[in-house]
Amino acid sequence: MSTILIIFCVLSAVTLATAFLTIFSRNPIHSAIYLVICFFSIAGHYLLLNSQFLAIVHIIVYSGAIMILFLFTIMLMNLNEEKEVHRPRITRLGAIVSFCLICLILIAIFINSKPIVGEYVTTGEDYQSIKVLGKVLLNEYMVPFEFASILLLVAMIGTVLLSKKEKLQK
Amino acid sequence: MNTNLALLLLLAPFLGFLLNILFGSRLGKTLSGIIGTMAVAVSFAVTFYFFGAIAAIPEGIHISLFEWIQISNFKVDFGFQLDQLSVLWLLFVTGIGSLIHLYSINYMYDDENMHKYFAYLNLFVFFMITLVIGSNLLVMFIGWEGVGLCSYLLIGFWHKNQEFNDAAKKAFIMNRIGDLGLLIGIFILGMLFSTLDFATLKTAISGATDLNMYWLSVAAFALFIGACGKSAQIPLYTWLPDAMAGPTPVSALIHAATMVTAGIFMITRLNFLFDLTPDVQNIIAIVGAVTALVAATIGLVQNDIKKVLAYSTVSQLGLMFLALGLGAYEVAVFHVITHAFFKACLFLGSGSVIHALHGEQDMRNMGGLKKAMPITFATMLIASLAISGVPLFSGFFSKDEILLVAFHHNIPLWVVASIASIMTAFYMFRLMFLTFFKEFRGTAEQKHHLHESSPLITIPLIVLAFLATIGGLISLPGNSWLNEYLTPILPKLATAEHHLGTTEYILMAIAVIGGLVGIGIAYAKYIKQNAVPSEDAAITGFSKVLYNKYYVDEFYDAIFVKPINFLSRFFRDTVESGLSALVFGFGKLTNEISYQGKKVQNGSIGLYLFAFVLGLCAIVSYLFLAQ
Amino acid sequence: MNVSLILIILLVGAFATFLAGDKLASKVALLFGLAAAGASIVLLNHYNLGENISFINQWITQPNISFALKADGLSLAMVLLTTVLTPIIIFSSFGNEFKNSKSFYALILFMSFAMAGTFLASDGLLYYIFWELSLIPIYFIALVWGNGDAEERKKAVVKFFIYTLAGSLFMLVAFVYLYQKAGSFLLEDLYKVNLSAAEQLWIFLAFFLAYAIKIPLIPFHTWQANVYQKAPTVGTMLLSGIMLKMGLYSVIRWQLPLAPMAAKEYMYIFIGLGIAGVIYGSIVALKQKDLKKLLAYSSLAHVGLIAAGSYTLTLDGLRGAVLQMIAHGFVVVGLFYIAEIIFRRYETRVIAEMGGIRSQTPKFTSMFLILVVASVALPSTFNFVGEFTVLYSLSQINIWFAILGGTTIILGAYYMLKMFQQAMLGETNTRIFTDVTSNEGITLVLIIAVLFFFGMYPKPIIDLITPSLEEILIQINRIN
Amino acid sequence: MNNILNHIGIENYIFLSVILFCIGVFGVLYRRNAIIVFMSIEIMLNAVNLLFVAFSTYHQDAQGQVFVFFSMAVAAAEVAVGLAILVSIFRNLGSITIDNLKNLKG
Repeated sequence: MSTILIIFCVLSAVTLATAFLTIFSRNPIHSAIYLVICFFSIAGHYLLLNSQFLAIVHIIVYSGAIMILFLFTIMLMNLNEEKEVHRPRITRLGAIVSFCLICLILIAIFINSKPIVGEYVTTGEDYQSIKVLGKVLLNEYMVPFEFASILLLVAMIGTVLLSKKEKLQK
Repeated sequence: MNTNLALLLLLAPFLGFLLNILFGSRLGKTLSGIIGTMAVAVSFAVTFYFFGAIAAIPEGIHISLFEWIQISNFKVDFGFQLDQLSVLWLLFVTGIGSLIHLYSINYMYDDENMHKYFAYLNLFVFFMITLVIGSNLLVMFIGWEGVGLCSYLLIGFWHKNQEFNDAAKKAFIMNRIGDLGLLIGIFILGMLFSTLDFATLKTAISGATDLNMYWLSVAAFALFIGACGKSAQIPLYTWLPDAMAGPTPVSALIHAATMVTAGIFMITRLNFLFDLTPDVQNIIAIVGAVTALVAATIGLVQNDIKKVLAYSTVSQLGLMFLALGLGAYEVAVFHVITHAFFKACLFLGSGSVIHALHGEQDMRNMGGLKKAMPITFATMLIASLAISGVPLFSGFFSKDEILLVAFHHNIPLWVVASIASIMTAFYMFRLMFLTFFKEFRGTAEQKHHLHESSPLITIPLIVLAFLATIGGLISLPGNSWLNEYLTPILPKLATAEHHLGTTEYILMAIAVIGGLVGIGIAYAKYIKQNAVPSEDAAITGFSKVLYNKYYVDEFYDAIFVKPINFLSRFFRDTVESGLSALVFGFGKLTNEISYQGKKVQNGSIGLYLFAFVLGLCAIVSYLFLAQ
Repeated sequence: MNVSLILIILLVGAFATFLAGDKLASKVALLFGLAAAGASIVLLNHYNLGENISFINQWITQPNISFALKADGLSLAMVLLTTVLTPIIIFSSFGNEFKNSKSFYALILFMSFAMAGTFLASDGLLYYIFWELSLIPIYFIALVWGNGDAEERKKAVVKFFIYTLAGSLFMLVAFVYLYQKAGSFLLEDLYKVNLSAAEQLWIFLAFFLAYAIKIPLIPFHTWQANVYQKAPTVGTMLLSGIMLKMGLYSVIRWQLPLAPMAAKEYMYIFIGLGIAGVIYGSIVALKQKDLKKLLAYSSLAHVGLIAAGSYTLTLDGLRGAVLQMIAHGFVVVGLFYIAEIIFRRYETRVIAEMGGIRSQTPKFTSMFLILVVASVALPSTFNFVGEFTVLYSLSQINIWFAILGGTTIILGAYYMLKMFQQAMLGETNTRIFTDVTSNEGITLVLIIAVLFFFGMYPKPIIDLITPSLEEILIQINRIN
Repeated sequence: MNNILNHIGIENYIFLSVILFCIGVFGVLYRRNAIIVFMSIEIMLNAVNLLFVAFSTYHQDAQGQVFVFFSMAVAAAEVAVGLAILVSIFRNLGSITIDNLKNLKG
């Protein structure tokens, strides 16, 4: 058991556990907090995979921006109290069944497709430093990159428009 | 030259038709009548030219104008064939046609639509000429159907009366039943011999060694059905008496002299075919004899002057078919010609009477017209003598020959035909006596206006009566000009023997005596006993059955017309809505399914998501695990 | 110079009519209709001189669809029928006022465009597109400008639309299946596909459903009478004069050569169906109260005979069918126009409410009668040529078919004359009936002239269509 | 370069992502609170992102990471818009329980 494996196991355990807790927490605020921890652990995975750039972006976007949005929304709606009525038992049972089913199927698929994956070979080439990524992003993916920015702009406008209070019509 | 003249022959009446139909109302009545008459007279004149021309060309003149219809195994040209038979027919069609046109100028002068009358009449002559001179069965069929159409138009000429229109419609439809038969015959001949041309057909049939006799018989029988329709034979005869709804000159031209003889013309034209099918010939003979008898019996008790003549026509046509069935085509043709003369004369005479009585047709309301209308009386008497078979008049020769032939072939048929001719003599003189003798039985108003018709009416009568008297000369027993003339058409005439033995004289005597007996009975009853037929309601017993024409119309109505109409209503009301409901049923089914399916789409996002996940599982597992 | 010119003229005409505005619409439409007729006659000339007037172009590579307009004699004959009838139909509507007439006339031209396209297309999918495209204008024409109660009209028209659409979808399925086999939608490529007997049967039935509804054959005809009655007369003319012929044409062009084995195997059934239509249509027509409905059922009878002729798979049958299609197209347009003329004066289509017209209107009566006798196939009219040829082909298969099919001669005369008698004859009607106007007269005289000219001299049309029908027969008789 | 996949193996990452993804699915089905549903969706997105990065490392190809980058951008936009919608729903209906959102029904 190498150190790295231990780190991976720990991180994975944190990820899964917090994900579960996110769903099962009765209080949305707690859910949000757990989700932040989950995202941090995923960022840890990114670091483990040696992609520092993504890890940082991930923390900024998810843990920073998105989660703040979530928290604000929750607070705005004043949902910190537990008000939710649980779903009927049959629905919950169905949810669990489908969870198991989809797990099983996806895992089965990946096991099935293992021969395709093949052996892992390192060439030692640099492919994920910020420098390389930057080049790829701004050469090859220049246009999508710009589109992404337009998307964000549109999203911003849309958000403003949606959350603006409509005038009451008589 | 011949082509142009043939076209002139054909198109002169057509031109008359066009002029009258397009400009008739502006031309004025007299002019329109003159145009109509002249158009036919031109054809008559041209016919004389051809009559002379074909004397030099025994095989006839064949003219092909253009290619008309194309069938996979043959082509049909639009062409003419002017040979002895067609010229003979043309002579009396255009000849009697001209006379009747002339007659009509006066007869129809009071009618507001006189120009239309002449237009239709000209069109009729045009189609009749087409029928007669067509070089193949299909061109003949144009004329065949065309005369049917004109007959429809002219029977229903007084179209404000729906009963007349019914009669016109009936005539057209009954004719069409026959036409279907004719078409079927044409199809079979076309398939068997790959031609419809009379000349080629003749060579093909006479020259062939391995003929398919079964199909040949079927074809002949089908053609005979066509002839039945046009020439009013059992079972398709009922339209002809009804056709008397038309103006009387029309009855004379179409329903006595020309159109109804088309069936005889066609069978004579195709004699080479019918000669090969003895079974069909037997059927023709029997149908002819039975028709002659049945129509004669009905004629015995009719009171409408034109109805008597109509049944007499049916009866005489039956005799002609009898002759055809016995293979004596020349005899049938002979009778057609003499019949055309005396029957046209009779019809025109009755028209003169009706004209004088302002539309009265019931003989019970006539009588004693002899003095008022001497010329009409004289001409009609001559024609009646002719039709009754009194010696030296034309009918005697032709009828006698039919009876002779019948006697030689089949005694029972001879008996039937003889009885029919005795009856003919009886009812014709019944007609004469009731109309012209004794006292006038009509209203005083009518009596006051009684007068002899104008020369335009009497001249044709006189001409026809003359012809009815001397018509028999064309085929005297033992020395027949007609038989010689027709030899190119009927080759076996060349070898036939013409001798008159004791049997023949005895038969002749029997026929003459029979005819005189018929006249005598009529004289005894209507002159001596002064009998007048009773009112409709008072007719009883077998006479009532006869008076109602054996209830054949009612019978046809019950088994054909009513069921078809019932079926039509049934289809319209039940089947149509049923089928419609079936189609709508599919729509309703879809609606119902969709209504049930709609319940799944209850708007719950949870359910949608659940379905989505399940669907995802299904698709993914199918894509990756199924292989 | 190729056949796409006709389509372009018609399409451009449709747009130009729409843009011309309500006042000018009818005249612009007529102009373009005449231009299309002229173009098709010019093209016919080129074709007769042996020039290639087809237009074939790759359209979509994946899937392999071509924009193929192939003109042979058969197609040209049908296109001529369309382009000649279109101006006549447009001209016939000159006596009527329509709301929003620019759309109305534009739709007529558009429909004509789609129908001409159907007759010309030789690529399965293109053909299918034109086929369906022609449904849209008639739907609107019948729905918007139709007569009678709006709710009932909607019901009838929607039924027609859905019904025919449902039928044609089966045809699409058949085409897709054929494409799977052939890798192309081009007719020549589809001919080369070798299909087993079972496959052919399915293809045949799929096509049959589409065509049987369109033609219509019994028992798929229930949409017909109602739509004919509800649609404006122009729509009815388009439907009965041209659109029905799309189905019949397609039987000859597509169904028979693509599934010949099935066609031969089940020939008797389909001929029987056609003849059943003849008898059934004639008998139902007898007791119709509405003039347009009566004509609809008479149409059913006639197309039944045409279909029976096509299914005989003989040269005579096919040729007779095509001749009869053209003849029937003209006659039925004329008869519906007659119904319209009466409606313009008496505001009724119920036969019992007419009567006694003849004594007031000599010209109108004559033309009506001529159309009636043409419809019952009196010799020397064009209909006789067609009917004779079809019946002859039926007698080649079995004489009983000819006899049963021939009952149309009797029954047709019966119901037509009965109708004529009730509608026109009898005591003079108290209401005034003015004789035909010059516009009406010109239209009717044109139709009558065509009927009689080709009735006496059908050779040009026979010569035009025979080579292409022979080719189709070769395809039908190819050895699988 | 010392690479992690030599030590752990790609399968582990696959399992991790799959389970994470399924937790997300489960959350979507299980909860009625729209915000939690939204969070579950984010978890699913992240599971996929993680797998992207893992395979990017595995194939030593930068494209996977670029893709993740884009997906993050899209996720950000989506969350912003989605939450705005939720806010306006809340404003109109007074709750964000998804069972109440039945306006999709035809």
